[in-house]
Amino acid sequence: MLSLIVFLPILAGLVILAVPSSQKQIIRIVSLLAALAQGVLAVLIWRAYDPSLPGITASPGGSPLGSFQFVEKLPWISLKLGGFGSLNIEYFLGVDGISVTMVILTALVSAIGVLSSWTIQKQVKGYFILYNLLASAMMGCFVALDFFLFYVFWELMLLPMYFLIGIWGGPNREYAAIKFFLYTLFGSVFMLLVMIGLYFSVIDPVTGNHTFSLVAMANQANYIKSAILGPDNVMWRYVAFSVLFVGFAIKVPMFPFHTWLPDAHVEAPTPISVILAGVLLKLGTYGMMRINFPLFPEVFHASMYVIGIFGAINIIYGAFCALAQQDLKKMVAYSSISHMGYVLLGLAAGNSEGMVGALYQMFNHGTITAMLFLLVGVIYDRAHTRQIDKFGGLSSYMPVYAAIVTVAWFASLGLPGLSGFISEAFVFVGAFSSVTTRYIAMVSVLGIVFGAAYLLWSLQRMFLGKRKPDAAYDLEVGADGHEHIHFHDWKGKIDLDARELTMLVPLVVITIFLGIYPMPILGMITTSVNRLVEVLTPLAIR
Amino acid sequence: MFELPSGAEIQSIIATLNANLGLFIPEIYLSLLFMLLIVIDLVAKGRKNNLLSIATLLGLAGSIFFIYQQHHLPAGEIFFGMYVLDEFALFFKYFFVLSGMLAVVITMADEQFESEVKSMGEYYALIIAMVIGMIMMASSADLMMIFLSMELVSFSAFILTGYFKRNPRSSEAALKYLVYGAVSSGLMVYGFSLIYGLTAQTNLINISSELSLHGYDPLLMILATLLILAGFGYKIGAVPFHFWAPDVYEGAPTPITAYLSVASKAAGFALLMRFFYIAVPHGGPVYEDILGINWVSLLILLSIASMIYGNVVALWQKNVKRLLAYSSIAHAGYILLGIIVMDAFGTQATLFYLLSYFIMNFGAFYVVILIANKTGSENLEDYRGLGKKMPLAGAALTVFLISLVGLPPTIGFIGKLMIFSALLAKGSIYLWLALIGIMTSVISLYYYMLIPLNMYLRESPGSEEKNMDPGLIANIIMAVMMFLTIYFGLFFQPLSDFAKYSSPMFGLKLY
Amino acid sequence: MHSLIQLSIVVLLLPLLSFVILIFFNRRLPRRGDFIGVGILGTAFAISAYIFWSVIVQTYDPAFRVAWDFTWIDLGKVPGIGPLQIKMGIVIDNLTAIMLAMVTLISLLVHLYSTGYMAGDKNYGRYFAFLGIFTFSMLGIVLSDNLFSIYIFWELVGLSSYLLIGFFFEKDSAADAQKKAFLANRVGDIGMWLGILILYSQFHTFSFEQIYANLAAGKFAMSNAWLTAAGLLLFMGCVGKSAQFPLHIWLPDAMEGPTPVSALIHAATMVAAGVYFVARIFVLLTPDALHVIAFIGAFTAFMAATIAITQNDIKRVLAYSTVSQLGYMVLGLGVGAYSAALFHLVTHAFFKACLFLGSGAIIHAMHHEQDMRWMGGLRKHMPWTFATFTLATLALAGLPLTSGFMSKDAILAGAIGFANVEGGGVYYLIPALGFFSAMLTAFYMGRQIWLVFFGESRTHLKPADNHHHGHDAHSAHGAHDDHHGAHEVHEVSWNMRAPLVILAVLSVFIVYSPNPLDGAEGWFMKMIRTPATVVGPANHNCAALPAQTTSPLMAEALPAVETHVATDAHAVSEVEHAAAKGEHAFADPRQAEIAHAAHAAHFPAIYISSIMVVLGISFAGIVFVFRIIDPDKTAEAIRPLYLFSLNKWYWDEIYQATFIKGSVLLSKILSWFDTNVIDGIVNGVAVLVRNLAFANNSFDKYVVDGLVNFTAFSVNTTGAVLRKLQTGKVQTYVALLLVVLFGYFVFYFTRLIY
Amino acid sequence: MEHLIPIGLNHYLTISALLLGFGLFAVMTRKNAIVVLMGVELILNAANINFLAFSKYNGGIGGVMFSLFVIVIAAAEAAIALAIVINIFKIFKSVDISSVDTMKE
Repeated sequence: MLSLIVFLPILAGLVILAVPSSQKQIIRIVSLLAALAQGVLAVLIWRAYDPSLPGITASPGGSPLGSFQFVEKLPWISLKLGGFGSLNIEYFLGVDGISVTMVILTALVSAIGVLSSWTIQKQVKGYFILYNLLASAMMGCFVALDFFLFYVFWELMLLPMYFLIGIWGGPNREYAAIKFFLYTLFGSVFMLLVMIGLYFSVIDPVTGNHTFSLVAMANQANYIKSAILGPDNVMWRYVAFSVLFVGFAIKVPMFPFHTWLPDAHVEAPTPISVILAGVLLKLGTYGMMRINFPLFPEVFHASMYVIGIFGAINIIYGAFCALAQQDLKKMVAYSSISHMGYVLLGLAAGNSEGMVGALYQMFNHGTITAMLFLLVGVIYDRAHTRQIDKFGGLSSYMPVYAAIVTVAWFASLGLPGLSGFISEAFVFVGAFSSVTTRYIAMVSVLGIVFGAAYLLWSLQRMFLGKRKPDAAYDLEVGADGHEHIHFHDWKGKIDLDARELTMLVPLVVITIFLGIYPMPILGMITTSVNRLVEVLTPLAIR
Repeated sequence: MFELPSGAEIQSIIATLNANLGLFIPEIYLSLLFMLLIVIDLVAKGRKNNLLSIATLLGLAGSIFFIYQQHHLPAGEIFFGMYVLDEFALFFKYFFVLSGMLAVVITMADEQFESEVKSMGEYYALIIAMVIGMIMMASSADLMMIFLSMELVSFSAFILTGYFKRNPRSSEAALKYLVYGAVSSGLMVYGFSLIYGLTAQTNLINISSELSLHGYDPLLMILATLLILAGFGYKIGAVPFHFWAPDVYEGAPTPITAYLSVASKAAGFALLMRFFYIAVPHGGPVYEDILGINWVSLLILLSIASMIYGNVVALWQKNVKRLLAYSSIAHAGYILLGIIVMDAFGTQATLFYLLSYFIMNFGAFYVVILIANKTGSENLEDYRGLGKKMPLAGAALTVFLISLVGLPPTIGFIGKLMIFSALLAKGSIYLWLALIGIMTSVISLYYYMLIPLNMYLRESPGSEEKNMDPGLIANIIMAVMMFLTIYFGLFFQPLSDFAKYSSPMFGLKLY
Repeated sequence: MHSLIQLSIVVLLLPLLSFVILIFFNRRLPRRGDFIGVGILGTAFAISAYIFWSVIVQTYDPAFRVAWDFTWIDLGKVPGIGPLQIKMGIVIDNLTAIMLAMVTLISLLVHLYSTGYMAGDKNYGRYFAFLGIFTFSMLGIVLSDNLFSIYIFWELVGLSSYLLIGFFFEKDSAADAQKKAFLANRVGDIGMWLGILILYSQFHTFSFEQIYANLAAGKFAMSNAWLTAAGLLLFMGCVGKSAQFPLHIWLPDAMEGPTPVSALIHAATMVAAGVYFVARIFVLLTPDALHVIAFIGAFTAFMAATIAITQNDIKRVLAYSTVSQLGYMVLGLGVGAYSAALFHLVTHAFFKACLFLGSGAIIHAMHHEQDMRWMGGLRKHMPWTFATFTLATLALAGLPLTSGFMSKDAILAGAIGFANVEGGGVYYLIPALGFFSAMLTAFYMGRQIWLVFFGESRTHLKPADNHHHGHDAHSAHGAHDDHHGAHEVHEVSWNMRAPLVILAVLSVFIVYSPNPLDGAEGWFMKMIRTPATVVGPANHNCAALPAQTTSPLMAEALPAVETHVATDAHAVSEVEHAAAKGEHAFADPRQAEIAHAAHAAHFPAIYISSIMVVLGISFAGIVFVFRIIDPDKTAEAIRPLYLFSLNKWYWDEIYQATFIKGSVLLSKILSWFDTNVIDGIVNGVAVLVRNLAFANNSFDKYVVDGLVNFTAFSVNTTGAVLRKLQTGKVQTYVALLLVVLFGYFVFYFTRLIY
Repeated sequence: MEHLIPIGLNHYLTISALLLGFGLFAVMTRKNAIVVLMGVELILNAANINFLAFSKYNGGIGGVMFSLFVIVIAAAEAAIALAIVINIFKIFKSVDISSVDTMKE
C-alpha cells in the first residue's frame, strides 16, 4: 500500500518517458491520474488508519517495531563489512499518527500541484517527469522508517527541485536554484555523518546487528553505552543533535538559514512554490519530530529553550520582513517563514498541546500556503506582475477571486473558524503551559498582530479602494454599462476559471471544515504525539 | 665473489619456474595479445577499420576467462617472491582489464582520432601494455618488480598521452608527463635503494620482517618513505604530487585521460596499499609508533590536501576535461581516507570506491567525448542548451556528475558512505577527517552542477539545427552505464561483497 | 438537553443560516433576499423572546442557570495531565436570556431599518449576509460557557465588524478604518489570549465553571501578581472591543460603515460585548485589577465626553458618546456596581441604537450629509425622527423618567460607595469624573439636538470644497446627489420609522422599574446579582470570614438564600428593601461593603447627577439656543483646548508617529538586514570577489553569484590562489615537489630531535 | 700507500647523494630539454651507485640485479624521451622546456 503510494508517481514518470513529447495533453493527464490515484490511496489509508496505536515505543523493552501501521519491512541490503558484522539496510515503510497526516497532505498538495501545472508550456515532458520524481521522493520521506531509506529519499528531492526551479523559474532562476541546492545539501551532508554514527551506536534488539531502523534508534535502550553516539558520549550526542537540527532547520527554514526561501519562491513557477511551501518545508519539522528529537531526547530537553527562541525569532522576524515586501509572492514567502516559526515554537514547548499544535499547524500551513501561492499565481498569470502597488480595487472587478483571497488571507492570519487558528492556538497553549517557553510564547504572541498587519495591508492595497493610476490593468465600460477590467495580453476569463476553481475550492472547504471540526486530523495524531511527548520527557521527569 | 649456483640448484630453479608459470597465464596471454595486435597492425597496414579495436576488445574479454581460472588457486608468491597471486591482485586484474576494454570502447567513439592520427597501429597495443603493467603493479611483491611494472605503465602512458603527434597540447602534455614521471620514479628508485641498504632485501615481506627484527635509523627511513611516496603519489595523482595531472589530463586524448584517471590511479593505489600494508611493519612493539604513525600521518596530510585543493581549484575551471582532472585529484583524496583507516573495512571501502569511481568517471568522460564529437569543444560555455539537443547524453552526464558528488541514489553515494563509515567505525578519532571530506564534497557539488546548469538552464547561443544524435550504440552504452550507476546505488550488495572478498592480501599481518 | 438549550442553539444557528443563504444565493433571490434576513431574524427574536419570557418572567430566579457542553477536541491521554478534552458549551442564565433578547431585537430592527436605508446599494444582498454572520457571532459570545469559544466568537465579531466597516470599500477612508478597527481589536485580543493562556496553563481547562471552582479551591499555583495580570489581560480584550482608552481610536473611524451597522455593532451590541465579557470574568478579578479597570473606565468616559463636545460629524458625536458611555459601564464594573453596569449596558443599547438609527434617518434624508454645521431646522420635516431622537437623547443625558437615568445613577452611586469604602483620596476622582462627564454628555447632546433640529436649514452655507464629504458614501446614491442643495428633505419611510419608535419606547423607565428614581426595584437589577468573587479575601487585605469564601459551594449557595428575599421584594418598602439589600449576601466582605455604601450613596448620586445634567443642558441652551455665549468666539478664546478636543487629544497622531511608523520602519530595517546582511553577505562578497585583481573576468560569473556565504568566498579565493601554483612549467612542478618533500623532512627532523 | 684512507660505504653514498643533487638541479634549472633528460639520468644513476654500494656492503646479488634493470629502463626512457622531445621541437620549434606552458592553471 505504502510502496504503491510512494512509487505511483515514478511509474507515471516512466509512462511519460514513453510518451512522445508532442503529446502534451496525454502527459498532463497521465500525471493527473497518478496524482488522483495517490489521493485515493491516501484517503484509503486515512480511513483504514487506527488512531489508537501510538507508533514509536516509549519505554525500554517495548516492541522493536513499535506499533506502526501499513508496515512493509523487507531486507534490502545486508553487507558483510570487514570487521564489523554486517551492514543491514531495510526497506522499512510505515506510518504513525505523525506521518499519516503528512501523507494525506502530500497527496493533496501534489494533486493540486499537477492541476496548477496545466499552464506550463515549456518542455512539458521533462517537467512532469521531474515533478513526479519529486512527488515520489517527498512521499517516501514521510513513510520511510529506515534512516538510510529516509536519507535516500531526502537527497532524491534536491535534484528535481533544482531543475524545476532552474529551468521553469523566473528571470533570476539560476541563482535561486543553485542557492537552494547548496543550502539544503550543506544541511543534509552532515546528516549523513550522524546517520553513520548512529548506525554504529545502535543495536537492533531482534537481530543483534547494527541497524538503521529509526524505531530501534528511538528507543534509548538499544544504544551501546560506549559507542560514538552512545549515552556515555555526551559531547558527541550534543554535536550530533545540533548538526541534525541545523540540517532540518535549513529546510524549515529557520532564521538565519532562511535566505534561500524567498529567492526560491520568487523564482519558482507557481506549482513548485505550492509544493515547496506546502510539503517541503514540512519535511524539516517532520524530520525533527521523527528523527532529531526522539533520538536525542535528553539533548532536546536541554535545548528546548533555544529552539523556542528561534521559533519566536522566525515568527516576529518573518512577519516584519513580510510587512516590508512589495512583491506579493515574496510577502507570502516570508509569511510562511513566520508560520513555520509557530511550528518550531510548538515543538519547543515539548508538551502534547504544543506538539499537536505544531503538527496540525504543519498540515494547515500546507493547505493554506498552497492556497496563497495559487492565488498569487492566478494574478501573476493575468497581470505578469506581482508588485502589490500595481493593483487596487480588484474586488470590484474580480469578486470571486477577491472572496477566496479574503478567506485565504484570513485563514493565514489565524482567524477563528478557519483551520489556521486552531493550530496556532494550540501552539500558544502548549508553549505557554510549558515553563521553559512561557516567556517566549508571551513575546511571540505579537506575531498575531503583525501577521494581521501585513496581510490586511496587502489586502487593502490590492483589493480595496480604487484602481491605481499605474495599475497593471485597464478599466473599460462593458456592454452592460458596468466597468470591467482587462489585462494586457490575457485572453482568458478575468475572474477565476473552472480549473483554478477546482484547485482552490477544495482547499477552501478543507480550511473551513478543519477550522470548525478539527478532529478528523487531530484524532489521528493525538495518540502518537502523546507517545512522542512521553519519549521526549527524560526518565527522570517522566 | 658471487659463487655460481650448482647444477642441482639450477634444476630446482627451472622446476619452480615451470610450476609458477601456471599462475602467470593471464599476463602471458596478454603479452601474446600485445604482439598479436602489432602483427595485425602490420598486416592491416594501419587502415582505419575497427579490426584492431574489435580484436583488442575480444582479446581483453578473453583474458577475463584466464583470470577467472585463477580463483581456485591458492594465494601465494611466485618467482621467488617477486610476484604474488591473491584476491587483492585478482580484483585489480579484473579492474584493469575492464578499464582497458572501456578505454577501447571510448576510443572507438572518439572522432578526434580520425582527424588527428593516421594510424591507430600501436595505440591499442600500448593500451594492452598498460594493462599488463598495471596488473603487475597490483601483484608485484618485490621492489624491483614494482619498479619495472611502474615504468612499463609510465612509458606506455607517455606515448599514449602524446599520441596526437601534431597536436601541441598533446605533445606538451607528453613532455610534462615524461619529465615529471621520470623524476618522481627516479626519486622512488633512490628511496628503494635506501631501503635496500637498510634491510639488504627487496622482497616486501622480508623487508617487513627485517625492519621489525633489527632496528633502523628513523631519519633514513622517513627519507626513504618520502622518496617512495613521491613515486606512488605521482601515480595516484595526490597533492602535492599531482602537478602533472591537470595539464596531462587536458592535453591527452580524452580516452587516455579517462584511462589514466581511473586505471593508472587505481594501480597506484593498489601499489600503495600493498607496499605500506606489507612492507611497513605494524604492531611491532618498538617501531609501531615511529614508522607506522609517520606514514599514516603523511597519507592523512596527502588526503586532506588533495580533497581541499582538488575541489577548490576545480571551482575555477572552464574546460570540462580539466575540471574532471581536478575532481580526480579530489577523489584521490577520498580514496586515501579509506587507506588511512588501515583495516579490512577500510580496504573494502577503498576497493568499492575504486569500483564506483570506475563506473562514474568512465561514464562522464564517455559523454564528454560524445559531446565533443558534436560540438568540437570541451568548454563549459559550449555546453549551453545541450540538454535539449542531446537529451540522453545530458541526463546521463547529470547522473554521473551527481554520482561524483556523492548524492543518492547513485553508486558514488555508496562509495562515500562506505568510506565515511570506515572512518567513523574507528570511533571519533577520524571524525574530523570525515568532516573535511563532507565539507569538500559540498563544495564539489557547485562545480559539478555547473555542467548541468549550462546544459539545461541556459539556452544555446546559436540555434543551428544539426543532427546531435550520438548514434544508437553510443546511446545504448550511455544508458547502460547510467543504469548501472543508479542500480548499484540501490543494490550495491554484489559489488560490496566482491570488494570484501578481495580485501585480503598475501602476507598481510595488518588485519 | 434542556429545551431552552435546544432553542438557544436554534437561535444561534439561524443567523448563520441566513448568512450562508445570502452570501451564496443573494443574486438569484428576489430583492436580493433581504426578506430572508429579516424573516430569519424575526424568528430568532421570537424564540429568544420566548426564552426571555420563560427565564425572566416565569421562573423569576436570580440563580437560574442551565448549561450544556460537548467534547470538541479530544487530546487523548496527555502525559502529565491525563485525559484532556476541550469542550464547547452553552450556558443560559438571566444575563444570557436578557442579552439574547436584546441582541436579536436590535438586530431585527436594524435588519428592518436597513431594507430602507441600504435600498439600491449594489452589494445589498451581501450586506444582509454580513449582518447575519455578525448576529451569529454576537450570539455566540453571549451563549458560550468557556473562554475558548468566547475568544473564537470574539474574533468573529471582529471579522464581521471589519467586513461591515469596509462595506464601501471603494472609499479609502473606509478601507483604512476597517483595517484600523481589526488591528486595534487584535491588540486587545492578544492580551485577552494571554490571559486565557495564564488560566489554562494552571487548570488545563477553558470552562468558566471549572476555572472558578479551581480558583476558589485555591489551586492557582502562580503568584497573585499573575492572577491580577490574568484579570487585566483578559480586560484588555474588553479594552479593544469596547474601545476603552488606550484602544478607543478605532471606534470613531468605524463610523465609515453604514449607519445601521454603527447602530447595531458599534453602539448597541458588539462594543458592549467587552463589558459583557468583563462581567463574565468579574469573579476572578482581583481588587487591584478592579481598581485599574475603574480608573480606565472613568478616564475613558471623561476623555470621550470632552472630545464629543467639538465634533461636527453627527455620527462622530454619537461615537464618542458611545465610548464615553462604555467608559461608564467599565467604571461601574470596576467599582463593583456589577448589576448597575450591566443595566446601563442594556438601556444604553436601546437608546444609543435609537440615536444612531435616528441620525441614519437624518443622513438618509439629507442625502449623506453628515456634518451638523450644514443641518438644522429638521424638526418640521422629520417629526417622528425628531421625537424619538429627543427621547433617546434625554435617556442618554440621563434625565429622570428615562432608563438612562436609572442605570447611570446606579453606576455613579456605586462609584461613590466604592470611593468611600476604598478610603477616599484619589478614589474620589472616579465619581468626580463620572459626574463631570454626565454634565458634558448633557451639554454635547443638547448641542447636537439644537444644531440638527432647531434653527434654520444651513445646507446652502456648506462650502463647495468639502462638498464631497458624504457624497461618495454610496455609489448608488452618488448619481442624484449633485443637486441635493435644492432637494426637499422628507420624513423616512415606515420601515425605518418603526424601529425608531420601538427603541424610543424601550428607553422609558417603566420598562425596567416601577420606580423612576430607583432601578434597583426593577426586575433587571433583581435578576442580575453581583456574583461572589472567587479570588476574594484569600488575597485581599481586609480578609474576613475566610471559611466562607474558600468553599466553592459559596457561589451556588448564596443565591439560594437570595431567592425568597428577592421574590417578595416587590412588596417590601424601600427601607426594608434596603435592609434586604444590606444583607444581600456577599462572599466577599469588600463587595458587601461597597454594595452597602453604594446603596447609602443612592440619593446623593441622584441629586448630584440631576444637577449636573441640568447644568449641562442649560449651558448648551445658553451657548447654542440663546447665543449668550458665542460658541465660535469661545472656541477662539480657548483655542488650544478647543483644538485639543477637536483633534481627539491627538491620539491618532501619537499612535501614527510611534507604533505604526515605528513598526513600518522596523520592518524596513529588518528586511534590509535580511537582504543585505544575512543574505547580502552573498552579494556583497560577490562584488568584492569581482573586484579582486587576481580574478580574471573570464571566469563564469556564476562562480561568484553562487557564493552562498563567506565560506564559499574563502573557498574561491583559496582556489584562485592555489591555482596559481599550476604555472604550466614542469620545472616548477618538480621544484614544488622537492620543496614539499624537503619541507616535511625538515619538519620531521626537528620533531625527531626535540 | 697506507696513508690513504680506505674507501668505505659512506664515500659511495656521498657521491650518489651529490649525483642526485646535481640531477635534480639540472632538471629544475636547465632550459634545454635534452639537458633536463640528462638530469633524470643522473638521478637514476645515483640510485644505481647506491644499489651497487649496498649490494657490496650487504653481500647478496639483489642490488646488482636492480641496478642492471635500472640501466635498461633508463635506456628505454631515453628513447621515448628523445622521441617526444623531437616531436616538441617539430611543433614548438624549440626545445626550451620552460617555454612549453600553453596549459596552466
